[in-house]
Amino acid sequence: MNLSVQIGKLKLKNPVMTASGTFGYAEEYSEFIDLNRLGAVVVKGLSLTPKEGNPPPRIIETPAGMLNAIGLQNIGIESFIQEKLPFLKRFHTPVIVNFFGDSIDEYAEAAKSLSAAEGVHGLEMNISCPNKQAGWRIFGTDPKVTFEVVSAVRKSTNLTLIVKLSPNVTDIALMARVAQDAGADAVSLINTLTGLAIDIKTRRPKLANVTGGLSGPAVKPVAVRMVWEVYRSVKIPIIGMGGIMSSDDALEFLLAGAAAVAVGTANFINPRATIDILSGIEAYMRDNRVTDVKDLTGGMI
Amino acid sequence: MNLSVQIGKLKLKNPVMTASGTFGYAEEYSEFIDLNRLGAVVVKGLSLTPKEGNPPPRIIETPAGMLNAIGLQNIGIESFIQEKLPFLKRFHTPVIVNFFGDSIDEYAEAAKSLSAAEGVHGLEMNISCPNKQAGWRIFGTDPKVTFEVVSAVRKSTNLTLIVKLSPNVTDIALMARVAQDAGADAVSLINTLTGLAIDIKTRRPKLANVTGGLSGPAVKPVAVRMVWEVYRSVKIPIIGMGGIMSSDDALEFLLAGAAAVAVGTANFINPRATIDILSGIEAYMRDNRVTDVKDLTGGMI
Amino acid sequence: MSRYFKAEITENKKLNNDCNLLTFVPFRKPAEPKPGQFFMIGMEGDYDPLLKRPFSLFRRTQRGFQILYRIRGRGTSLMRNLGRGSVIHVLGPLGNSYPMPPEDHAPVIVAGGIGIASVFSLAERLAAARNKAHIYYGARGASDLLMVGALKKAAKRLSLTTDDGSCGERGCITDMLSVFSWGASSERNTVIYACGPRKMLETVAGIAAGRGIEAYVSMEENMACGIGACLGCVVKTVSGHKRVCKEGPVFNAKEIVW
Amino acid sequence: MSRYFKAEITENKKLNNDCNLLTFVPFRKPAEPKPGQFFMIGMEGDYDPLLKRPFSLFRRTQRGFQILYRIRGRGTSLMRNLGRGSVIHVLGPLGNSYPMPPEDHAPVIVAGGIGIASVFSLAERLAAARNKAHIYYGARGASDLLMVGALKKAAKRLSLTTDDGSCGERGCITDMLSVFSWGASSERNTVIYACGPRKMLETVAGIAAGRGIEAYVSMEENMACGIGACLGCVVKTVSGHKRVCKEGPVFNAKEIVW
Ligand SMILES: Cc1cc2nc3c(=O)[nH]c(=O)nc-3n(C[C@H](O)[C@H](O)[C@H](O)COP(=O)(O)OP(=O)(O)OC[C@H]3O[C@@H](n4cnc5c(N)ncnc54)[C@H](O)[C@@H]3O)c2cc1C
Ligand SMILES: Cc1cc2nc3c(=O)[nH]c(=O)nc-3n(C[C@H](O)[C@H](O)[C@H](O)COP(=O)(O)OP(=O)(O)OC[C@H]3O[C@@H](n4cnc5c(N)ncnc54)[C@H](O)[C@@H]3O)c2cc1C
Ligand SMILES: Cc1cc2nc3c(=O)[nH]c(=O)nc-3n(C[C@H](O)[C@H](O)[C@H](O)COP(=O)(O)O)c2cc1C
Ligand SMILES: Cc1cc2nc3c(=O)[nH]c(=O)nc-3n(C[C@H](O)[C@H](O)[C@H](O)COP(=O)(O)O)c2cc1C
Ligand code: FES
Ligand code: FES
Repeated sequence: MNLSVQIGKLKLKNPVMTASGTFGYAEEYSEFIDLNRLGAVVVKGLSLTPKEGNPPPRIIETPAGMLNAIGLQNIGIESFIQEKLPFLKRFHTPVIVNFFGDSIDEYAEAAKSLSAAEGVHGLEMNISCPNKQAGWRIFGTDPKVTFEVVSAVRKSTNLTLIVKLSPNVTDIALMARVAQDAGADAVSLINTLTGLAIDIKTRRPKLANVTGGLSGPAVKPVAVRMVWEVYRSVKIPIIGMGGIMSSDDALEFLLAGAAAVAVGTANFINPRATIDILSGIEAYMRDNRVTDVKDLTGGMI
Repeated sequence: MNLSVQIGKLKLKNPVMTASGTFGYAEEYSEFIDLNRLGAVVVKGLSLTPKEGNPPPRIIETPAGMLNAIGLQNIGIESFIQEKLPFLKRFHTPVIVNFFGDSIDEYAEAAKSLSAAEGVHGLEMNISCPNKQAGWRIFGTDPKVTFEVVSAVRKSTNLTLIVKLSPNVTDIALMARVAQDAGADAVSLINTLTGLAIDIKTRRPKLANVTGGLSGPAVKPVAVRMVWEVYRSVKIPIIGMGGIMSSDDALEFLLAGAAAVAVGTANFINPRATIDILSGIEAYMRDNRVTDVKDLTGGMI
Repeated sequence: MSRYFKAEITENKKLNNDCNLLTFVPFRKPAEPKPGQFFMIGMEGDYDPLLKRPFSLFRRTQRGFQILYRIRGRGTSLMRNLGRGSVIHVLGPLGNSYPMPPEDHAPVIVAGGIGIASVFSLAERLAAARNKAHIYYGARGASDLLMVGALKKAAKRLSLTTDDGSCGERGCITDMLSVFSWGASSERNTVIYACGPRKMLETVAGIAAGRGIEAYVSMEENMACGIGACLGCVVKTVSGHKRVCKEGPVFNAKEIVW
Repeated sequence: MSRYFKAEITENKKLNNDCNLLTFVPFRKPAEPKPGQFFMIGMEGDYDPLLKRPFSLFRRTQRGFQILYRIRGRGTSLMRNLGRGSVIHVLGPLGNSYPMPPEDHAPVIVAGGIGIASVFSLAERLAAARNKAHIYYGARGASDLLMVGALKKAAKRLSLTTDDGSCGERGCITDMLSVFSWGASSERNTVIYACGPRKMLETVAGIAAGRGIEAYVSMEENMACGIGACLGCVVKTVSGHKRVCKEGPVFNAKEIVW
């Protein structure tokens, strides 16, 4: 049974990755699962300088989902390389670093400094955080700006480059094509849907940041649809995510066109979710005599 | 306590309406609730000629939501006027007819023939059904086309005109402004989010139509956010909907900026949902000494 | 006499590995159901699962109703855990019902698997009307044949099949139906009632059509409202899409476009 | 010794109108918890409610753990219905714990409302270490004062207040704390431990700062992961955002930016 998949230059031993921001720097989960079993680890989004993030409350539950407005709090690329990367190097699982900038130059510079670090195997550029201001969001919603920023990053790195797409757009297939044309090796989707929850007693938004990003099972049908739309319009591999709680969910994404999947919110509900999902995919392949997981990608009939 | 709200020329006795397509032609629910108590009844989407709709399966449950691909099956405007409207005329609740066309001319003609019918008090034009082909969807996703079709309908009717917006867009506030500029008296949002669910056993989409529209509690945070975005950029009233199950949910929409709310999927779970929600709003107003429901609109602080 | 009511579960009995018999008593007087009608049942809890689930009337009891259900997915798995005293939300009875046969017509009932849930009350009603049916009932194995004792009592004759031959004849219930000879004269005076997998219903429809017999089939489709409002549950018929929850669930087999 | 385990509920006892005491026994050996630590608890069922809920260790029992919880919203309302034998999913013990006072220091515990759940095991631990605390405990009314008997035993002295004066003094527990005089010399040798509403903690922090007393407060924030991964549960401290689930829930009161 062949579970390995190719994402750009990276050969993953299996298609199960973690979703950025939901798995910390992996250390937090090493007590619950064997990190060596993961296809790849994607760490919390980093920027050149550390960020304080948004004030609390930052998360609130919604029906079958949650809103978060962490605001990309992070320790900065340098601290990451010094304090977190050494731990990750102890495992033979590829490390993909999610990152962002506040300008095209910052994006490019961040990519450059991460590429110089030994132990970083791939980059995922986040152009789709719903918790940034409207001005920032054009990185992920205006095709022209997307093309520019991805092109700039492409020139700054030789590592596998994944572009993480926003679902808050009219035409996600177009955004994926733009990323592909600008040199992305893969696209990942979906990031969170922008949402708002209001406390009717206080009449204040439940999140200090007012809006937040919706994730979890609630968004799965939207995410699967978008993967399917993107699959039919790009050639590069797709990393599918959004509400994957079980191997059945993961298989849906593969059938819709994903080459690999990322598990996010599910880690909070079950810290062993990634491994359980991997086992479930294996069981499905055995039961259905699928010998290569790649044969599932886009297998919807 | 004043519960009445003004939508265009229509004065509704309270802000609780039904969402098109979830309440049939109201007759189906008359056994469970007193239709006279509703702010307005919005009936299933109609077109000039009857439509067969999509083949089954047409609905499938998702976490805290459902996908539907009814495909706008309807009996046509003429049959509606002859067979369904007489029943609705027995009540003193305004009847708002949801309608669509397959071309700008059809939209305009449908609006004209509905406006001629005695007992139709308002029109809601559906430019946002996710179950139509990509070509059709530009009515609700391309601002230029939206402007054209709304303008054409505006010229064909003197009735209160509500434009129902699609959430599957990058900038819903822009779409609302376009509708306003083209002469809409109000906007209603959100219609369903496009989604896909795949049966991993058969590898076939769970809906015969492949994709469907996501509704129910799962989408509420997205809907509330969109109402809030639209509220800050148009002057015309907003009818908010998307996952309203309880009066708490309805109040969230009002606080976010809705002048009235529509109850959709909740009717399926509780056929008395509309009335329960109305009672809950009244209780909230009493408890919080709100004397006019209009004071809640946009009341988020 | 409301068709929307809360009810208390008085029993949730395991019949075999994947089927339970649920008895519930409404908090207030419900409408009287007819054989072939169904209920939409919802559980307390939050919004997942969201929709109510349709289940046929299995039997009227003194104070309440019974449904016979097979554990299939999320809803029925949770339903299995409901204990005595749990409260459910019920819409119904809904839909049309099996038309009773003319007095001089011999009823034949065909049930596949959990399809027995829908035709059981018809069998008892026919027995009460002194026009017992010949019942054909097929299931996967012996343990999947439910309520055989009660059926024997209600039937003029009971023919059983199982996929594995562990009880009754081995094979499909429709195989048995197709080889059975009612004799030319009685065929015209036979009415078939069938509930089961779609494939089975299609075969029954074919057999009935071939012999010129009237057949009624109970159809299934995913449902949201259960009362004709959402247009979610349609089946294709010779006269267009029809709603299983309103024009059905019982259709004349000739009407269905298979 | 895993920090993620399933457990069986052996008791879910109603203490008053809105508080229950839940006892659960892990299926396999869990790690030993310390006073101030908490568990994330999830129920079986589908995806709504989705997230686990944080609850403080109330007490270690022979075979399992107890939590004392107040029914607040969707999760705790469903939790209230869990019967003996129900299975829950537990992550924990999590977070840091109350630092034990130096032997020559007198511990003072301040609990507001359900905050008693977190400090109760500290009180018992202190009693076992022969350094009983003076416990200040305030609640809305007499029926909201929980476990008073056991507290009396564990405390050097127990001071109670209620909002309505139905038991103990009328008023806020912090009013009582602020007027109490430890005497200048003992103040330096006092450590305060507090859990309760944020407003109360802020007041305690103010009193402690004013008198130069060390105070530890247990903070609450909405949580998703409970293990430091999501950065969802931060509070603002003098040295930036810190995670309640990891660097907390117990913080030195001086650290918090109120
Ligand atoms: C009129 C009618 C009468 C029925 N009577 C019975 C009965 O007496 N006993 C019995 O065991 N079953 C009966 N069924 C089938 C029963 O409704 C489904 O097995 C049940 O809804 C499955 O729910 P689930 O949550 O376990 O499955 P899931 O797969 O989790 O359900 C997901 C969604 O699909 C729908 N769904 C799945 N399968 C079916 C199906 N076959 N028919 C309709 N909707 C479905 C569910 O209602 C739900 O909305 C009947 C169906 C209909 C339409
Ligand atoms: C470290 C810690 C220890 C706690 N210990 C206890 C305890 O021993 N006993 C007790 O009764 N309560 C305790 N709480 C509070 C308890 O977690 C909440 O009351 C509970 O989560 C409410 O859940 P709900 O589903 O009933 O409410 P809902 O309002 O439906 O919850 C919605 C969401 O908000 C979160 N939430 C709501 N209120 C709080 C809160 N005050 N703190 C954290 N998250 C919240 C929930 O976890 C959930 O994600 C503790 C909280 C924390 C952070
Ligand atoms: C708490 C939280 C923090 C997140 N942080 C990031 C981030 O830093 N960078 C990023 O690209 N995506 C981030 N995401 C988005 C997830 O990686 C993922 O795209 C999204 O949650 C959908 O997947 P899920 O439904 O499985 O969680 C975050 C999501 C959550 C819930
Ligand atoms: C079964 C079904 C049919 C619908 N049909 C229509 C329709 O004909 N016209 C329309 O504008 N919206 C239609 N809608 C969308 C609803 O009116 C509403 O916008 C949407 O369901 C969100 O609200 P809810 O979450 O409360 O259901 C339909 C929705 C459902 C679930
Ligand atoms: S289930 Fe809604 S029309 Fe039949
Ligand atoms: S709850 Fe996730 S970091 Fe604390």
